[in-house]
Amino acid sequence: MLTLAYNELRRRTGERDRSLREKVMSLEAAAALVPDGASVGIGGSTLSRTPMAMIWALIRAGRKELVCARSITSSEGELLLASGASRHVLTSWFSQGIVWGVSRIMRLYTEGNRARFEEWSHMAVGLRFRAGAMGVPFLPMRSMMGSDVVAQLPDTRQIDCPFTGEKLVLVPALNPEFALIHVQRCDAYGNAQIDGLPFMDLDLAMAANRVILTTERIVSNDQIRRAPDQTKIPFLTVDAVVEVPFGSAPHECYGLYEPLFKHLDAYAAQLRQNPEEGIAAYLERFFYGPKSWTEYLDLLGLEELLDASRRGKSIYDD
Amino acid sequence: MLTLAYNELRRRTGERDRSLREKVMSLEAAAALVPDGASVGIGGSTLSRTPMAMIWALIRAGRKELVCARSITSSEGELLLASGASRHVLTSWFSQGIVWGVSRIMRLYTEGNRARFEEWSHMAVGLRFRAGAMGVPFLPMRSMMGSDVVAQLPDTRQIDCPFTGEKLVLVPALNPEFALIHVQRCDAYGNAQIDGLPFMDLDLAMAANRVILTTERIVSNDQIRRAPDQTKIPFLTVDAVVEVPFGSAPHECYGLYEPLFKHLDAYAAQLRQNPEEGIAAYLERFFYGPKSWTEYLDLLGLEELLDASRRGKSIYDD
Amino acid sequence: MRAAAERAFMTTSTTTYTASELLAVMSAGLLCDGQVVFAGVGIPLLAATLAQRLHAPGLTILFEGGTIGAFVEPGKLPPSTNEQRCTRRANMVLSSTDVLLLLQRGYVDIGFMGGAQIDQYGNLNSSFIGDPQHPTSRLPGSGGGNDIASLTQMIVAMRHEKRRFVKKVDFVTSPGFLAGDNSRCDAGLVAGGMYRVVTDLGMLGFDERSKRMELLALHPGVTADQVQQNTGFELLIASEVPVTNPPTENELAALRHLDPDRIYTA
Amino acid sequence: MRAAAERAFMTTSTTTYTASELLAVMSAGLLCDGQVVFAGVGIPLLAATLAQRLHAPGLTILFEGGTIGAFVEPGKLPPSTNEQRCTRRANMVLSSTDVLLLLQRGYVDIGFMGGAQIDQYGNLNSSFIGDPQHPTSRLPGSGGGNDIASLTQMIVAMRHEKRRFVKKVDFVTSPGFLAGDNSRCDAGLVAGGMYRVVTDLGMLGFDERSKRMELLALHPGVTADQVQQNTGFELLIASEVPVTNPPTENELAALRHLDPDRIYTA
Repeated sequence: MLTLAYNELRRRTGERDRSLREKVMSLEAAAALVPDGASVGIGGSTLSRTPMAMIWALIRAGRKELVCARSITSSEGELLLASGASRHVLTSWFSQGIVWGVSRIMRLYTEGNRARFEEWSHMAVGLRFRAGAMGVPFLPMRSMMGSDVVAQLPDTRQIDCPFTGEKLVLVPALNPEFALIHVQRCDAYGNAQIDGLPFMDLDLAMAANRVILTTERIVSNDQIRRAPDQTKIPFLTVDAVVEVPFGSAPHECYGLYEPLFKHLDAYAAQLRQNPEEGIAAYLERFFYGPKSWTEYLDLLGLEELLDASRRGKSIYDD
Repeated sequence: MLTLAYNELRRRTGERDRSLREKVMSLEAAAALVPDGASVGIGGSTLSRTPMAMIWALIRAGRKELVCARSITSSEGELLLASGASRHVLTSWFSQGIVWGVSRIMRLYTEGNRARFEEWSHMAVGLRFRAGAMGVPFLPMRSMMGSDVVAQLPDTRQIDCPFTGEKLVLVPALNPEFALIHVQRCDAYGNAQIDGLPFMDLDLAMAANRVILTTERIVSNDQIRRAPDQTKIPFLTVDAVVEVPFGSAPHECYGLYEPLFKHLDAYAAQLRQNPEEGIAAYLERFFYGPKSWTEYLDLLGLEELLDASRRGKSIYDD
Repeated sequence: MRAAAERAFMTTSTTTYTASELLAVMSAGLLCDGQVVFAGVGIPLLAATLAQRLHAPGLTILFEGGTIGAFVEPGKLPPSTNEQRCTRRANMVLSSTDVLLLLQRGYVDIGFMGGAQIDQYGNLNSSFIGDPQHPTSRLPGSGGGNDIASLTQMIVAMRHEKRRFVKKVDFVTSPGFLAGDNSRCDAGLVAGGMYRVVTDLGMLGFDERSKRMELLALHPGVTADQVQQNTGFELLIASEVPVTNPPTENELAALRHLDPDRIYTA
Repeated sequence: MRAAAERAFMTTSTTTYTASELLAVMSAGLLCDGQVVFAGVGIPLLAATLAQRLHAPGLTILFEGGTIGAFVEPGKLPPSTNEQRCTRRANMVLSSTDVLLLLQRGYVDIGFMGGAQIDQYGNLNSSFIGDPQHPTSRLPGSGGGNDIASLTQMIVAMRHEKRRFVKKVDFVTSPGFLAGDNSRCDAGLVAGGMYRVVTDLGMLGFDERSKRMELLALHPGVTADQVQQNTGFELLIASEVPVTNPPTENELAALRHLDPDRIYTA
């Protein structure tokens, strides 16, 4: 995923239909937009606002060779590798989460050279999306220098600052072909409001060549226009809008539901004995088995969804 | 206002008391923080969220040789020049506003070499603040090239991109010694909420070495903590908090009051015949004359304040 | 004798209009439904809003103050593009830096500005009249003009006067095609460029190769000679120069509804 | 025999505590009221929160997920620094890129992380065990670790085991003093550097000139020999090596109130 020449970036953006138009579609139709081999920026971070429903749909559609970029990668990354949807993950940190230990799936795939875990510092991932969002080929930064992280990355440059003479690292713009972002609410045109931590999603939306939004609910454009200072992603960057309640489950969506910890513990336990068999069985049961997202949620279980919702909404309690 | 060496930037920031502490003070006390000759970034843009009360206090305190930077400069810039508080304004556009024509004061001072109007493109001003906020010595951009705007600025560099070979302009970081920013509300520590257009104020707050906030009202830290995703400026960048109702008048403060158009028309009329005498009389009457900000507001007149408030609040009406 | 003054009030069969009104209506007609337009204050803001109310309801209007998808209300025109009136019923507001970066990222189809002085290659000057070191007049400066002109296809709406249409601007504030031919691209400006200049006399474009200004159409009652007389350099003339349709009553009524106090159309 | 395992439960006169609890209490003691600390998940998050509840109520805690001025609630520890539990009653949230940029801008006094492997110059490895081209173990990676270590004064809290304290890390994920002396600064990292390593055996710092790791203090009941035996390189020993005060009942009670389920202190 190298910096595009500016002409090419402009050409791709110029070709997009950026007009104010309805973009509501099904998960399946949105998944069909993403071809095999596409570069995909994934919104949220770790267990937060993961576009799980969209990843679920892409895996079910049998997508292959996706090059995935995310700030911090959790279980969705394990599922992308194990399903064969991706063999290349660009991220700063990759494991389900510190409380569950080092990812056995990540280890299996990377140590066995079955997949590439391309490691950049967290800020470097963020600045690569930001450069992409700004329409510049790189941004300068002051970390990574001297470390082996930068030493093993061919796609950086070190310069002496033409103003101060100081050493700086330049990181190249990342303009993924697709961004998958999950939000609390948006309108049919894709004007999105995000509550809580925005992570890198605003830059990611601007950087990507196409944006697929999943949303807990679709609201009217009138509602958006009553508070334009609450819009975080503008419609003109968005290509698809899919309404998916609990679209991040078993991860969290700020203010609505926390992670489904019991499910995540059970998932981790299932992978502990035999990671490959464990995750294959998990994929079969939760990804390939259900006929619909609602059936998937039913498998997660109403009791845990309610518990996660109670915890999620409590963020607004005094 | 050149890029600081990183060591020096870090030293200045390291010396600041960035702790969670009360910073409420009077306009006069806040003005006393700013020495003659300081570089000052001014928040808001044109007629919006201008930190007028703070500028009023600095002019009353007889401040000299301030180097002022603002995205777009309106009547506050004329008053800074005519009062002798500044002889150097860095901005992208300088006049009261298109509906009042070209600023006669700006013309008098710049054509007569009595002051410098340092012109950068609007985006360049923004990226200079952003570079300052990010702690990098420059940011790359793709406008200004080929124009006489960049040709007359010694403090830019042109490079060939080390990734794509494309031509780019590098604009240097701007880390003003002070930022003056007016907000709708903040707490005693300086956690600020801003409604509506943020302009460059978030970057400016991060970039400056000290931030003086004026605010329409001070709210509790509890109120801020109930919605941390509404905080736009973090307390740790802020050095002074001054509560000043109608602190932008006769300019506007989003959602609270629109510009006092009659006053601004009268101001423009007063400057039309003889700009220097006109603005001197205006300064005498509205800046040096009143004993307090409240007396200043009284001179603006309750009727126009009420009218501006009615118009300002109507932004939230259906 | 300046055509603009002469034509301060013009008539169609049933109604009269000012030069500014003509500019607003004619330039509005260049905007298409579904486009993203970055509009400056004054006639551009008004014309984009007019287009949105007439033939281009899906026109997305951006202002450099930070507004995306504006929907300016009749009779409540903002004094610049930085006040709350720009944002009411808008889709989004963001920082002025970020809205300008949308130009650079390529999200904008058309930049739309007024102009004080323009030259044969479409370079705009809003900084200095006379020698920039000792100007006879210091103008307000670039604002977002340089950024808009550097990064998008441009429409400029301005009065057609000889002192405004000069062979070479005193100062290139906002780049057109610089010295013509490939000089714009060679300077590093690989995207965008001048598209149309709309005046109170006609419509102008730029020759594809030489990048010199070319007369494309005349407003009703104006001759090509008149245009050339009011231009300080030799204009190219298109092989066919049609006459534009005059503003309709409907268009003028909509315009006057938007700007009843003639803030921008005096 | 590994000291950490041996010392899994330690006693003061009246109470017992785990190695993790010792780490949390001892590293919390290094944080001062009024400081700005950028804390990683696990012990750092817990210790910073503990300091805030005990001696440093005005401690400003930042998380890389985007939280400024966090106030984590007892019993509601987040599974990483990216979930909503990090933000409840916080002063601000912003993008993860922007919170990391605060490190670069210089607003942060102390970076505070855990560590998997450290060397004599304080370099941290959380990427590869063994040859990075053919690792025996791929670890989760940098996260914000590289950025934090590159840009601030660092406190590291980790278990003191020979396999973790190595002469040279297999991979420098997060830079300490690189090859010692001025090599960190020469590489372009002109700010920050390792400040303290807190382990379950003692407190360590770095020699001002050579930048080699130095034993500064011992926890109660631990000898300097024991520390050296559990370290894979030769430690410098400060001229005076005091013994730290053991965790008090009050500190342990506060800690256990914060982490009743021993999520981070198992």
